Amino acid sequence: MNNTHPQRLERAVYSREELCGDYFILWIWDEALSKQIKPGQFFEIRAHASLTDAEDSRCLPKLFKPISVYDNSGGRIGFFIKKVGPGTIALSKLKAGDMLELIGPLGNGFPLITQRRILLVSGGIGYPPLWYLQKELINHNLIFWVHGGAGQGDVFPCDEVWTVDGSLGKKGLVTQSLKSLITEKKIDLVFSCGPMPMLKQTAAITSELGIEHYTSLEAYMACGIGVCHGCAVPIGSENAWDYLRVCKEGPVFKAEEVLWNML
Amino acid sequence: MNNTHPQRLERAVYSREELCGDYFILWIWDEALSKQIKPGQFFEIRAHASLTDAEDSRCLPKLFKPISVYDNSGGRIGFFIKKVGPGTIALSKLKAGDMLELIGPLGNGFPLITQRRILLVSGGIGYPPLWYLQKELINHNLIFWVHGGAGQGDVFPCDEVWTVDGSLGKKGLVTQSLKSLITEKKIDLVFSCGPMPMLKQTAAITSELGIEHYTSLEAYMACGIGVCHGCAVPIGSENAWDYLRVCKEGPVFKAEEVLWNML
Amino acid sequence: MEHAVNPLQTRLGKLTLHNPVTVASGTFDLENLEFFKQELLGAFVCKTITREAKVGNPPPRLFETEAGLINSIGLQNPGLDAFIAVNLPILRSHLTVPLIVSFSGNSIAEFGEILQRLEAEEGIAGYELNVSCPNVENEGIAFGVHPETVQCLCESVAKRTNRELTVKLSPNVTDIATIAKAAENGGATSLSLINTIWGMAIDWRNGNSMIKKGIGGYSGIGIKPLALALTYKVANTVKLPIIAMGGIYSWQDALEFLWAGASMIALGSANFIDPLVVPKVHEGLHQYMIENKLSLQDVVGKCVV
Amino acid sequence: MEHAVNPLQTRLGKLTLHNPVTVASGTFDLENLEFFKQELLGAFVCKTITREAKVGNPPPRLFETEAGLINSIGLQNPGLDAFIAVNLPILRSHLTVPLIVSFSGNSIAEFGEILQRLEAEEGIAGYELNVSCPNVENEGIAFGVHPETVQCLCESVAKRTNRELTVKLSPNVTDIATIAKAAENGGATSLSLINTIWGMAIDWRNGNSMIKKGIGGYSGIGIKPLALALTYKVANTVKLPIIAMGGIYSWQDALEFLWAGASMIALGSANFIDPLVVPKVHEGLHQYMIENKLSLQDVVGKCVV
Ligand SMILES: Cc1cc2nc3c(=O)[nH]c(=O)nc-3n(C[C@H](O)[C@H](O)[C@H](O)COP(=O)(O)OP(=O)(O)OC[C@H]3O[C@@H](n4cnc5c(N)ncnc54)[C@H](O)[C@@H]3O)c2cc1C
Ligand SMILES: Cc1cc2nc3c(=O)[nH]c(=O)nc-3n(C[C@H](O)[C@H](O)[C@H](O)COP(=O)(O)OP(=O)(O)OC[C@H]3O[C@@H](n4cnc5c(N)ncnc54)[C@H](O)[C@@H]3O)c2cc1C
Ligand SMILES: Cc1cc2nc3c(=O)[nH]c(=O)nc-3n(C[C@H](O)[C@H](O)[C@H](O)COP(=O)(O)O)c2cc1C
Ligand SMILES: Cc1cc2nc3c(=O)[nH]c(=O)nc-3n(C[C@H](O)[C@H](O)[C@H](O)COP(=O)(O)O)c2cc1C
Ligand code: FES
Ligand code: FES
Repeated sequence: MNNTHPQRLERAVYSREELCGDYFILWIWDEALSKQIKPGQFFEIRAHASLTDAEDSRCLPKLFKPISVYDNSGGRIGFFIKKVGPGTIALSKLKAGDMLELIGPLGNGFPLITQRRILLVSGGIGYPPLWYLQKELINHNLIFWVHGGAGQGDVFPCDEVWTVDGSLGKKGLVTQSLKSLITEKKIDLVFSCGPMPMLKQTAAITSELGIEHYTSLEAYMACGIGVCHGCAVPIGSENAWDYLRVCKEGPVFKAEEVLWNML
Repeated sequence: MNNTHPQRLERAVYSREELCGDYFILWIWDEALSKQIKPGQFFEIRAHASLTDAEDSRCLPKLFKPISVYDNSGGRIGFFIKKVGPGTIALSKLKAGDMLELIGPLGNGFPLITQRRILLVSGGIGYPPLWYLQKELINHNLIFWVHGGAGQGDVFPCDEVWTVDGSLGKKGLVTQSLKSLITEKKIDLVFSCGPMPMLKQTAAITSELGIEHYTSLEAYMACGIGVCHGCAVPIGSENAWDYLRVCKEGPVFKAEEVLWNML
Repeated sequence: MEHAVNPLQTRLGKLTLHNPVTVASGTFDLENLEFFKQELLGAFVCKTITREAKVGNPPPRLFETEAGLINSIGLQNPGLDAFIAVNLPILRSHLTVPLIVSFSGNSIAEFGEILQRLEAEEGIAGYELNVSCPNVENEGIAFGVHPETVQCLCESVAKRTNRELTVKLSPNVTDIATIAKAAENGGATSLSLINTIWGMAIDWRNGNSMIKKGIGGYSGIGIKPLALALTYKVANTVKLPIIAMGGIYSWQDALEFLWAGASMIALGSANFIDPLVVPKVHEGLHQYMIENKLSLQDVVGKCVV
Repeated sequence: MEHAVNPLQTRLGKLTLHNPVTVASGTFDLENLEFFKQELLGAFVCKTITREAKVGNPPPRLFETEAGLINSIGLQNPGLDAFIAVNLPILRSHLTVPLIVSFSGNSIAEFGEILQRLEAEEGIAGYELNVSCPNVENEGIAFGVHPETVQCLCESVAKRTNRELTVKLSPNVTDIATIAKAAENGGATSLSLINTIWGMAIDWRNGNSMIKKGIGGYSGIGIKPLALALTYKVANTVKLPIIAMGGIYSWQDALEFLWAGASMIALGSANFIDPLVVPKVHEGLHQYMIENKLSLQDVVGKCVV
């Protein structure tokens, strides 16, 4: 179900948390907003910068950046962010009290199911939406969570950790032993979020095993509200597909409906 | 005589002085540089901003701004600045310790003469170069200084003050009684700096009276070092003129050689 | 009784509009009206539609540069039938301001066909012919760059409608004024400019194009000086009213285009950067006119060169 | 004995240059060499000269926009005689890197005449034909937009010199690739692009043009996406080496143009914004090549689209 009434808000950063490496969390506080959000949804956010004022045109305003809701409880909403480029660097400079501009909540979110044996698969910055998701699902399902990253700076609390450089947890890619894991743990539902190669690989495995799989995709966005068609991904079947919008019909899609080889 | 060896420097702001209205002074300290500067010369200055770093492209670097040397004694160099647009606003945000980027000294400067009866005529932001000039001339000449501005926020210490709104000193334009002033005080040399209409009017009067007159002109600049020909003003005689560069052949020109009606 | 005259009232060909602020095709839809009241718009321009549905270009389709945005949407749209069956009724039921429908075709006949279908529909105030989109191979481009083709197209279309007829020009041409003139001669009643200019960005780390198709369409503040120059050129060549766009981010930017000769201004990429840009520009222009005791006619085309 | 190969060595038509960094005509002169050693330049391109002296355009001639610079210098220059008598000897005595002389004419014959005079002079490595400057009425513009004219011009000039012959293209055309092809067919040995695009700015307070002549030439970071797109287009159309420019401010920008197909890059407006941009770009490129164990040939034209 799409959120059809995104709001445009300005909220002070309530607190800011440093994590390892390039990661940090920005917390805001908004009880009314909190009630409207579900796991897998995201906001377009930006370090506050109003449009060019003719008096001071040194800093040009830039696009908002899509960031998932990482945590949401009783009004306390968290964004778990990795510094990768100009937009996230600007966000990384925000301190408690600084203004955050937000548009949202946006996107469809994960389906909230019960009574299943669930595997969460995340990589790098795919971690935050699954954190919020598992908090919602934990009391009604059995959950196992594997997470991978490049090195120890890219991994976070979960059931099984992989690092490419072997600096923490198992050495290698998270998808390496996914097949046996699914079989051993009798998994019947997978949620995934992370880098494209990881999602692709995970989808191949769940497809082979015939396991239900919801994946949250990323895309470069301009509007975030379904207007510009910039965030398109190919969804459907080989013979009947269309470019759907990650910001509107997504970011969560059935993995079997994603045309992975076109991505 | 042109300065042919401008330097590119970075200097910390040594101290910062607030003046009335939109005016402020930035002081730097450099004894070697101090010795190379003469009144009427200027620097291209900028709040330090290195060229776009691919990692953080929110703020685009902009042009340097030409600012006269206002005071220069024993290593203490002052820039007396009015906040009017993006460049000067950026400068206005500098505090002691912040980095100032400089190119200079630039331009020809005023001729330093002795034994004359001198009138200084300035308007608004034309004040700073004449302050430095009068300090050099004061022991060797008789000097009278008139200055005008829009209101009391635009006038500074001198012998006679005019404001357009009458909020301080005489009410009206500084050029109003210039003719009688020159005659009464037996002036034989005029230095002027300020807004174009004031300079034009002053030049008309000195031309009529046959009085020697050096004027410091302003122009929008890109390079400041004589390369781009962007700061051109028409100099010469009606039949033989050329566009000369304010940054190189100027900013000080003989008033009789400026083709005022082309400006 | 209201005595005060509306200082923002403007005319666009056959239309009298209560303010000169509109939006650029493809950058704005009903979703944006979550953020402000539609009455702040003089008109609503929808995304370009084509006869057949278009899936659009492969992703990535977007990249933000230092001073603007490169896009390669490829005119993704549901096609004329779906537009008429699904989108138009929704637009009609939500909109209280005039609707301008943007469309494109790959032959004069196809443009005519689309127009004929739309003529049968209520609730359309005018059309914007997109003859300029640089993203779609062999379409748009070929039309917009030849004065003769533009004139033929306008002649063919103009005689079949009494609605406002705007032609949207591409900046990627040697001589935009001649093309504007051709549109005027052909019977267009207003002009819209500029569409995006060619743009590209490459990841310096590895040489990968940031846009899947390589070259895309560049918009935003970085194209403002060009858009303003072309607006001025066209305004000094034709009598037709102009909807100007290209890098307008603020009401001050908007004023520049009005001075240069635009009767309306459209906000495009700015909507992505600030969802409140329409109300801000509207408010700024309104204040400026009031404070300076001006009406739009005192500004439009009155720049001093 | 030096074993290490220079990873920045590049070829420009007839010239082999020790690095790909040069400067854009009209934005750089000997004064800039106060700030760094000229050896960091692969070549030195001087301001465009014309047969007769030109006073240039009335001021104001400059305005800085949000993302670039508008100029209206109007090719102010002392003319060919004074250049040969005064400027050239000074350039010759100061320069240790190859000098490329930019010149422009208002007929093919005049281009030929200037070339003939310069051929008689020592110390010139090549020529850049400015057929594109958008600032000068009826000159430049008329040449650069017609493929036939460009080809004739090149044919007429190429046969009279053994020096490097670059043609500098204007972006203000419908199809730059065809013009590039014409230059190649005519015998140009390299291409230079892009010159400035049209640009205008208006004081929103009162409608005054910020540039006396109205429309000027727009350069700087805001035109980078266009310059890159056109570099890519031209590189994929002709075999000639390209000197690319347009909004290059950093070594990362420079790399984008190399990936897109440029054999050299020129710094223009960036010189105004940072007098040390040449050494910074040189150093950045050098570091990148060393760190990634690449030489220029591994990058030039190797972008992935
Ligand atoms: C629905 C959705 C939810 C998201 N949730 C989060 C979140 O919770 N936390 C978070 O930190 N990020 C999240 N992202 C990713 C985030 O939006 C991007 O990292 C951000 O837009 C990058 O913008 P930038 O301006 O900082 O860097 P850009 O200039 O856009 O990118 C800088 C460099 O990083 C590369 N890059 C771009 N995107 C990514 C990426 N996702 N991962 C790694 N490298 C990348 C680019 O190729 C480029 O080289 C989400 C994205 C989407 C679409
Ligand atoms: C040789 C020389 C010496 C100078 N010395 C000084 C000095 O000592 N102190 C100082 O404060 N300034 C001085 N100036 C003027 C100063 O360079 C300009 O005010 C500055 O470049 C404006 O840049 P900006 O980016 O702040 O504003 P801009 O965007 O360039 O201008 C903003 C607005 O102010 C107007 N404007 C531009 N220049 C001026 C001006 N000079 N006065 C009033 N309005 C203007 C513009 O039309 C525009 O409307 C000097 C100029 C020259 C050429
Ligand atoms: C994402 C995006 C989609 C666009 N789609 C269309 C379109 O469908 N039809 C059209 O005529 N122009 C389209 N344009 C061009 C805009 O309408 C406008 O002409 C251009 O972006 C310049 O204005 P701006 O700088 O304000 O964005 C699109 C622009 C963008 C950025
Ligand atoms: C002030 C100025 C003067 C210029 N003069 C010339 C010129 O004389 N001849 C020429 O071919 N190009 C001239 N140009 C164009 C530049 O050489 C270059 O093509 C253009 O500025 C784009 O590069 P940039 O964005 O790096 O500045 C000039 C540009 C500027 C800004
Ligand atoms: S980002 Fe605009 S439609 Fe998704
Ligand atoms: S500012 Fe460039 S020549 Fe004076």
